[in-house]
Amino acid sequence: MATTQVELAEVEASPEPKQVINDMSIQVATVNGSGSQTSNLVLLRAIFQMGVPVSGKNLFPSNIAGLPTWFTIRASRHGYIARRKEVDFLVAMNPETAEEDVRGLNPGAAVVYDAKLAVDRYRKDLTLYSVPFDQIVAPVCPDAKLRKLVRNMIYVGVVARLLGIDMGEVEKALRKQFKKKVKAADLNFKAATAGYDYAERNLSKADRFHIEPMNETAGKILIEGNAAAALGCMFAGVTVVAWYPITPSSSLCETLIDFMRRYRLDQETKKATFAIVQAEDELAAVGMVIGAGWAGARAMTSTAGPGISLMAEFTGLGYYAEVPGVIFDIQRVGPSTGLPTRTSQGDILSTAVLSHGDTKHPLLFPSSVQECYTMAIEAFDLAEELQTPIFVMSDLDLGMNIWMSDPFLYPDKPLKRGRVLTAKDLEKLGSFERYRDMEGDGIGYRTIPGTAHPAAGYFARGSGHNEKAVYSEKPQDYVNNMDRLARKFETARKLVPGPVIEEPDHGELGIMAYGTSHWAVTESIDQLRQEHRLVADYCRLRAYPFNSEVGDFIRRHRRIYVVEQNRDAQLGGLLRLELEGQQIAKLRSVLHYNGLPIDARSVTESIITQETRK
Amino acid sequence: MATTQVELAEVEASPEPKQVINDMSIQVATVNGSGSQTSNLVLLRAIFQMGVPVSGKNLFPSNIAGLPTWFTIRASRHGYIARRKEVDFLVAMNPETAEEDVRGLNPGAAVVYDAKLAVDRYRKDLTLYSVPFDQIVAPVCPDAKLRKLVRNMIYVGVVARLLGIDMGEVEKALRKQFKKKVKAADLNFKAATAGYDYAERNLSKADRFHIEPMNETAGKILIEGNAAAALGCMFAGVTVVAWYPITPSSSLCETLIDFMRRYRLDQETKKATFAIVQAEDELAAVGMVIGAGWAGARAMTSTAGPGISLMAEFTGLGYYAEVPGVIFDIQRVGPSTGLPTRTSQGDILSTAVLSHGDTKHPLLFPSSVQECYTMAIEAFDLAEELQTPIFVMSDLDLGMNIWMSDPFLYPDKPLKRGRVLTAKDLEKLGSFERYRDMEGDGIGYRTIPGTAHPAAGYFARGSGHNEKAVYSEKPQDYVNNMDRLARKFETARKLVPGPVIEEPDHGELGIMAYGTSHWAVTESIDQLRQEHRLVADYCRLRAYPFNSEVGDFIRRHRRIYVVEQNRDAQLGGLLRLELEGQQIAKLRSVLHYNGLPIDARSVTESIITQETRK
Amino acid sequence: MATTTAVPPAPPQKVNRIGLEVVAYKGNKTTLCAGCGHNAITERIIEAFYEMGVQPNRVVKLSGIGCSSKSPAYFLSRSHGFNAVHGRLPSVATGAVLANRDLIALGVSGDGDTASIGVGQFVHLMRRNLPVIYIIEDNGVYGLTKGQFSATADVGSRLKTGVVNDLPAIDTCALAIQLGATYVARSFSGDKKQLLALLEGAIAHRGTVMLDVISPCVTFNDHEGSTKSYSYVKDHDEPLADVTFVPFFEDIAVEYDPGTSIDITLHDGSHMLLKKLSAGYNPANKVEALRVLTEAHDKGEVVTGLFYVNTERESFIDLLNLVEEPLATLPEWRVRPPKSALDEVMEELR
Amino acid sequence: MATTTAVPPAPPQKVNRIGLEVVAYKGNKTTLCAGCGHNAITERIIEAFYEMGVQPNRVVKLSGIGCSSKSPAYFLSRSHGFNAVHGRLPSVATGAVLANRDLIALGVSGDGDTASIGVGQFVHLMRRNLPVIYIIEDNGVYGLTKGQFSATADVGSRLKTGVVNDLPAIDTCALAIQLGATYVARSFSGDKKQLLALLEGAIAHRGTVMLDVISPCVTFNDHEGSTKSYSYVKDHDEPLADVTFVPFFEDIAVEYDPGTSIDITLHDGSHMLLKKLSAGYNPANKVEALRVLTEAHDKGEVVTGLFYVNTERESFIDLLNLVEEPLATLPEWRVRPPKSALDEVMEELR
Ligand SMILES: Cc1ncc(C[n+]2csc(CCOP(=O)(O)OP(=O)(O)O)c2C)c(N)n1
Ligand SMILES: Cc1ncc(C[n+]2csc(CCOP(=O)(O)OP(=O)(O)O)c2C)c(N)n1
Ligand code: SF4
Ligand code: SF4
Ligand SMILES: [Mg+2]
Ligand SMILES: [Mg+2]
Repeated sequence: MATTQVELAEVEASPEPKQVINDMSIQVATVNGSGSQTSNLVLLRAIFQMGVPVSGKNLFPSNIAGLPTWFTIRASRHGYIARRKEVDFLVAMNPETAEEDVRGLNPGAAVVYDAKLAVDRYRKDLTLYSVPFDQIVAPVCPDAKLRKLVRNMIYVGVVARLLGIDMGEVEKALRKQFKKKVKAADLNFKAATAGYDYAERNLSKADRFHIEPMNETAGKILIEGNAAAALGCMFAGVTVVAWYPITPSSSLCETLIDFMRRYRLDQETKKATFAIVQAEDELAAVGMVIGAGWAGARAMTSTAGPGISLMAEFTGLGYYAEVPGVIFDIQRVGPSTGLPTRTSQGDILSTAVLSHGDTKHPLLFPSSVQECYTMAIEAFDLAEELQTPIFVMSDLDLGMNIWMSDPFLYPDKPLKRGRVLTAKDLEKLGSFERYRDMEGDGIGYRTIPGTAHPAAGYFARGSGHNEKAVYSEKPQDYVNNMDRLARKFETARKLVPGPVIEEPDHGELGIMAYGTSHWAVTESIDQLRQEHRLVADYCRLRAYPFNSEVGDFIRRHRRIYVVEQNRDAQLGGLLRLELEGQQIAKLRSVLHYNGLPIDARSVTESIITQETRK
Repeated sequence: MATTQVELAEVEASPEPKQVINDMSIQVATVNGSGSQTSNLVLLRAIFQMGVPVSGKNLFPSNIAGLPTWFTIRASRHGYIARRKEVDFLVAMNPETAEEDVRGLNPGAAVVYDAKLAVDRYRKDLTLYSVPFDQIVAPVCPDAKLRKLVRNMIYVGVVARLLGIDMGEVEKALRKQFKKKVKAADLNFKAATAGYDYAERNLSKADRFHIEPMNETAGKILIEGNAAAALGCMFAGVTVVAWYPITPSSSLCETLIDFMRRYRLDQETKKATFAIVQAEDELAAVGMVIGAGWAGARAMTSTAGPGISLMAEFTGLGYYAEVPGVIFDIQRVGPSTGLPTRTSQGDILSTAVLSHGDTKHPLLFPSSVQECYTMAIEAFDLAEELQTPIFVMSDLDLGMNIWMSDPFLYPDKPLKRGRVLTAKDLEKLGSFERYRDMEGDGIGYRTIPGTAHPAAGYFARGSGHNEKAVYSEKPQDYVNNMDRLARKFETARKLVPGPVIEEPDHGELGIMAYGTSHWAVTESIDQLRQEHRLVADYCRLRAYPFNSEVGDFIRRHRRIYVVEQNRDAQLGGLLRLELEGQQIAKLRSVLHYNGLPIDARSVTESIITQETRK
Repeated sequence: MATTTAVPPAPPQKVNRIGLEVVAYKGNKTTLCAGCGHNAITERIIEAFYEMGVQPNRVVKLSGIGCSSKSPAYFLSRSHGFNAVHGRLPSVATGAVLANRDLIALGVSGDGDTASIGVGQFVHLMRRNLPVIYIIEDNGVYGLTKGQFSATADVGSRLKTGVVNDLPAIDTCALAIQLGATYVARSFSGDKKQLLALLEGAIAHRGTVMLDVISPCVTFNDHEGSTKSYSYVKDHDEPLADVTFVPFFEDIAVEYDPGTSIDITLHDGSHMLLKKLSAGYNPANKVEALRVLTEAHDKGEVVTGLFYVNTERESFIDLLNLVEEPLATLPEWRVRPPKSALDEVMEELR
Repeated sequence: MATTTAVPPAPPQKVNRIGLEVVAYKGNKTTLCAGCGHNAITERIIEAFYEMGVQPNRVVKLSGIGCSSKSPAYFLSRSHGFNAVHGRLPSVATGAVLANRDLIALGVSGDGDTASIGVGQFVHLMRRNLPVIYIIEDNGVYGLTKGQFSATADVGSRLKTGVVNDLPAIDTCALAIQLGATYVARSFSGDKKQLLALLEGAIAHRGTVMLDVISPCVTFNDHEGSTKSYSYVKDHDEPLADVTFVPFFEDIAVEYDPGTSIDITLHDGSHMLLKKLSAGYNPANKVEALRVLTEAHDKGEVVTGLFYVNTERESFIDLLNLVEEPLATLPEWRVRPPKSALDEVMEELR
């Protein structure tokens, strides 16, 4: 944050400039299946290569082709990468939404539009650039079939020209995008250039927005959260993966398959050091994870809300039989099928208590692609150390959108495989009791099936059992076991990643958030200070259960705003389940749940209204 | 309570009498599958017929035959029917557990035991009655195959003789038990008499315990909660039932089948006015309920924890597509398979938020067989009024044990079918919007498939939709819909049964409980006053979400003890999710979770220790 | 539009026998890919219900989740519809039909929705022989999640990503026959005549209809090497018999030579004529049907047509001995027994 | 105890070929009803693993929920066991075998556990041909929940309560064959010789074994009218072929007349000899197997024996091209790629 704050200080000083440089959001409105995704990524990457911090949010429908989609690129010299509500520069390609898109803009915004759409009908207070895409594309691409795709590359050139994006960077980005497909790259670059030339010849710059080179992205990478998580899983040494396709989770396992094929085939034999299975459904997927985890493998699955609901029974078994496993929930909008292509943080409360009976699960909350990577690794360690299923609660915004990040670091610690007794150990011990609390932390010792020792075997079960893992209905056996599991959960409290607290000014106002809400919150904290002289401390939660720092942070403040992306204030709920009444009395909620990634302005406005009400 | 209190007052006065009359618990220790259940019910019924308040708790294993089971009959002239920890009078028939059973008794207890077991080895401070069952049974029952069963009827006679239970009542009870099977009844009564005669001739009464006629059971009935719920469902006019067998829920639907065959076949045609389907699993069972509820039927299913977990995805659909349905959860001990034949209140928190996304469900908490009946009826009304799944949270103790109760009253209100538009209505209206909030209470109007009007049809779905039930991904449509669902939940708050508050003395101490914990709490309240001069007010919760009376009750008290039968203080959790910090600060927990029904003594002890700590 | 009855094609009629125009059977604009097989099936469904003169209000459309499961929104918009959860429309359909036996339940599923996550409920739906028309729009992939293999993808078929399927396909028709469905057929989204005839026969049948329709996914699975592609099916489709349907309200075809055809009479009296192309195929024989399917399956051939039909077996509704009226709308006096009943029970419990 | 090899019964041996006594294969005392068919199967399992000289530590026992699913606690107590959730042992077994390909996975399920709630996972387990021995202890009822019908109860069978089953039974063997299992048989808990031979063959087979064992429930389903009762099976059991198993570590039987038997060589080299009782039955033919089963099913007959065996089809382990060592215990250096790999990826993302 420090850096950002310095920059901001200076921004405050200078008055709102006539020219807006490297601080805008560019929205492209088209239909899905039209190949616009490529064009948009080229645009984003070109700006990124110019050293300007960027972020991209893809708003797409839950079907395969022909419905409206919007891609928003935010360039921010301050390094803000949260979604921004206002659109400064619109590329209107979709007849269906053009009018609405244009009417939604603020005065002074710029619009590049397909001449056919004649959107100049709708507004006079905008800078409007009409472009006859059909005429431009024809000569570039004789093959009519390809035109639909290439067409979209033209606006890349137009926008590049209007905003001052270097065509050299565009070409570089484009060739990176098309990798080995040189022909396609050439054709597309031709189209981009055609757009650029057209703009140069026919459009005179009349808006305030400019992209200029900076040096804020040197060495950084661009990656989706799901790919980052997949990398984490590979370097965590995952060996058994069972999954069932579901948006927005599928790309995690699909990317993982690619990585594993590249880096996890045995050098000599070219055989796989992993098994990845597309299961028949989520019940089977998590069942395979439980079976593999019990048999000693690092096993995982990835899904979204509906899959989590189907995993309820099996995760209760995992909790009670104490089997390690990692479950990614790339959250989308519920309830039920909900909005499969929109983002949310709506699963955390029901997942924390997923399954009947007194069941509880640890949850991890990655807020960046970097944490998708590191927490994937931590999740496997925690699962085996705690011998229980661990849920990594990502979301669609994090998992499927492309994020700028520092490169990931190679793990500096070896794998933590937890308490496993080998045949050798058993030689010494003679025997063991699977569910005995030898260390006082609630965690027992386990053996792996196949361990060559007569005393190795034990019977795992979801029914009542004693310390020896023998079936028991004895009230005291049951109570002892449940109390030990409660102790184990207290141990989890200490092992899971603690909160990240930023408390420069020890004010009376505190903000709590987790996951992707983080980016809107940090920006909002700046807005609060700059626009309202309101200083807020910040506690970013990274896992459930919460450690003592969380309660302490609340104690140190008068009012706490819990910012999250769901209707029912679910993190607030988890805090309420664990904290003292005095602390709970301080909690207030900032909720954002329309399916779009949360933005700073919404957070700021909500806090200000509640503050003025206080 | 009033009556009880009067009685107690007088008890307090008189010193602990030498003779103990109509205030004892009798435990029979045998193995399951030995037919002892019949004997125990005969014993219980005979005492009941003598006008003495009784309750019976069957503690049985999760298998079919050959494992230890304990049946405890409590006779209480004060009318206490909660489980009592201490056993006064033991019938020891099981070699496997005899020693443990006998060693567990308090000094002065009485034991009738199978001579072969020679339990007199273990204790000198008990009144021991040795009975040579094998010798007695032989002459009574020449057929060796039957002996195993008849054998158990002998102790009925012995106990009757020793406690002074009228053999006339025994015969009456026995004949009632065997209904039309006269031969079997004769044989068994012969056995009982043989036992009685043996005792008369060979055993001289040496213990303090006596059963004497009273007049406290006149007009009362004996029934299991599951049978009571089944009756409620029948009189609620249920038409579609889909279930999957699971302990302790199966007997609800099985009893329902019997009742429906008797009273729900069409008079003329003898055809069924109901469809009861044994589904392939719980996902299918609840799916059928959703399908039937959507199509306008009163539909239900019944299950236990594991089934509830499997219903997570579908109940989320029910919440979001707004489909009525009634789901009984006869709670047993979890997590996972847990202890299938033990009781618990461990599902309520996870069920309240069952399914991913922002999903919430109303829960009803019956505490008596009477409420199993009345709340079954209310549940169907609520489901159709609120157009959402309603969960009735019973438990094994309530569902499978036999309870004394006033007879049930015939419903005085007609069925409440909720807001349904007929073809006639549509004629007038011309059209309708399924999810529009016409009345401001969040509840829309629906049509039933098959309604003969061109405008009747609409498309129900678990994906995003607008007021017209048309698929929509529009952020505002989604938010409007979710806000209306939240409003609907506020309406539910007013419609579900409110708490029952007993606040004779407006003290500073309050107790909250729900379901079967009620009986231990009322007895504990008497203990607290009599033994500790501690006055406690009582708020019995009957449903979630809670209405305003609940918060008010807490506000009026300094300390609130929330009594429940689970480890994680789940009702406490639900209260925490809804109340203000100041109120939450007053909450304390009394938790009982060893799988046995909670008893007053445990509650009293826990409260006293916490009070002295305060 | 061509009707499939024997009478010479009449001039295009404005309304059907219950006086409705074809628009009454249409739905919203499709949001599926242009050229998707599912859209062709949607058109046949509209035609079939129009031609059979079914009252749209009597129909309920049910589906799971998938591109295929979206299609009920694109036909019969006057009918009630329920887009349930993934793979579990059978239970929802069962509940609906039990609630109201007068409904004509049409379930539209996909191969992923049915053969993967949904196979458990599928098995038990087939077993009960509940009156439901269950259609699988079968493309061998998960279209909506961008083209992963489903359990009906044939061994050796290759995705655009290059991934090859090495697990045997589940033959949903063979399964349905073995489990007790009473009208089991396979067709191809591109075969207008056969598909329409099979759909009309399905509407007339009383019992569980299982209709597997090969429906190429032009976006993810319509290329060489995919046995679910147009080209492949066109080449490998060997129709079992030439199916023609004659609604009971039209006089039975005369010019058919009985020698070359079997005439099946369905519940409502309509007729199904199978012109015997493949020597002596008799759709009443389970064993034979299974043989044909198993052998074709091993040869990688796609046999289409009506494999098995049984008009004798009792439906689940009959087995449950339900009253004639819909349970959902029985009046209170028929579903709430009198006070005397309660009193009787109370007396027994004393 | 009688071995089923061709060599004349040797004097009762104290230890097996790996030097273990039979006690090493026993388990805890059963808590099932006296006379329950499941107990008889438990004994055969103990015998089979003892005689085959399997190292108990290499075996994993998996089950769902039910009386049958309790039985793994009553044998091989040295082996790891996992009593999973109801109907879902297939996925747990799959995960375990993928984690450690050296394990011999033995799944014990019930007819309710398999054919009702579990049929979805059952279908997909059979399809993958994962090396797993899947046993159904089949009594046609839900024993543990006190005798409701399961999906394998035959039409017309009657419960003590008088309830009659009117839905067709699911034939788990026919299903398994159709779906791809490579060793499919049916036996009877009371038929010591046949069951033992089939179990030993199962242990030698590499692929999915599906063994449906009729196992009467003496408490809820062992009376006239129940096709799963001792009496019924004894009367209606017509063994398909006389099965004999010859472990590979014993020399192949000599005195068999090859003319009257088929000799199947299993993966470990052991042999399975089928004496042809029923004319020319050949367990390599799917169509034939399905015919026999479907016809017997319709006649209400119980055919026992080895219906289908295929030693050619690749197992799921082969298809996944796994390294030879168990994945679960691969050392860190083999499962965490070097830093260079990460650097390479990071470079691509710049
Ligand atoms: C429980 C659950 N898991 C996964 C998904 C994601 N999903 C949506 S559609 C689909 C597969 C659809 O395939 P298919 O049924 O063949 O339909 P198609 O799109 O091919 O027509 C999946 C896996 C879901 N919606 N719900
Ligand atoms: C999810 C779930 N639903 C229901 C049950 C209750 N249940 C336990 S065993 C069983 C059926 C067992 O039948 P089967 O598999 O045939 O075994 P059997 O007892 O007959 O040997 C059922 C329904 C459960 N344990 N879990
Ligand atoms: S993706 Fe395939 S299945 Fe889906 S709509 Fe497009 S073509 Fe049809
Ligand atoms: S109830 Fe039936 S299946 Fe269960 S143990 Fe007893 S005999 Fe066996
Ligand atoms: Mg498909
Ligand atoms: Mg069974």
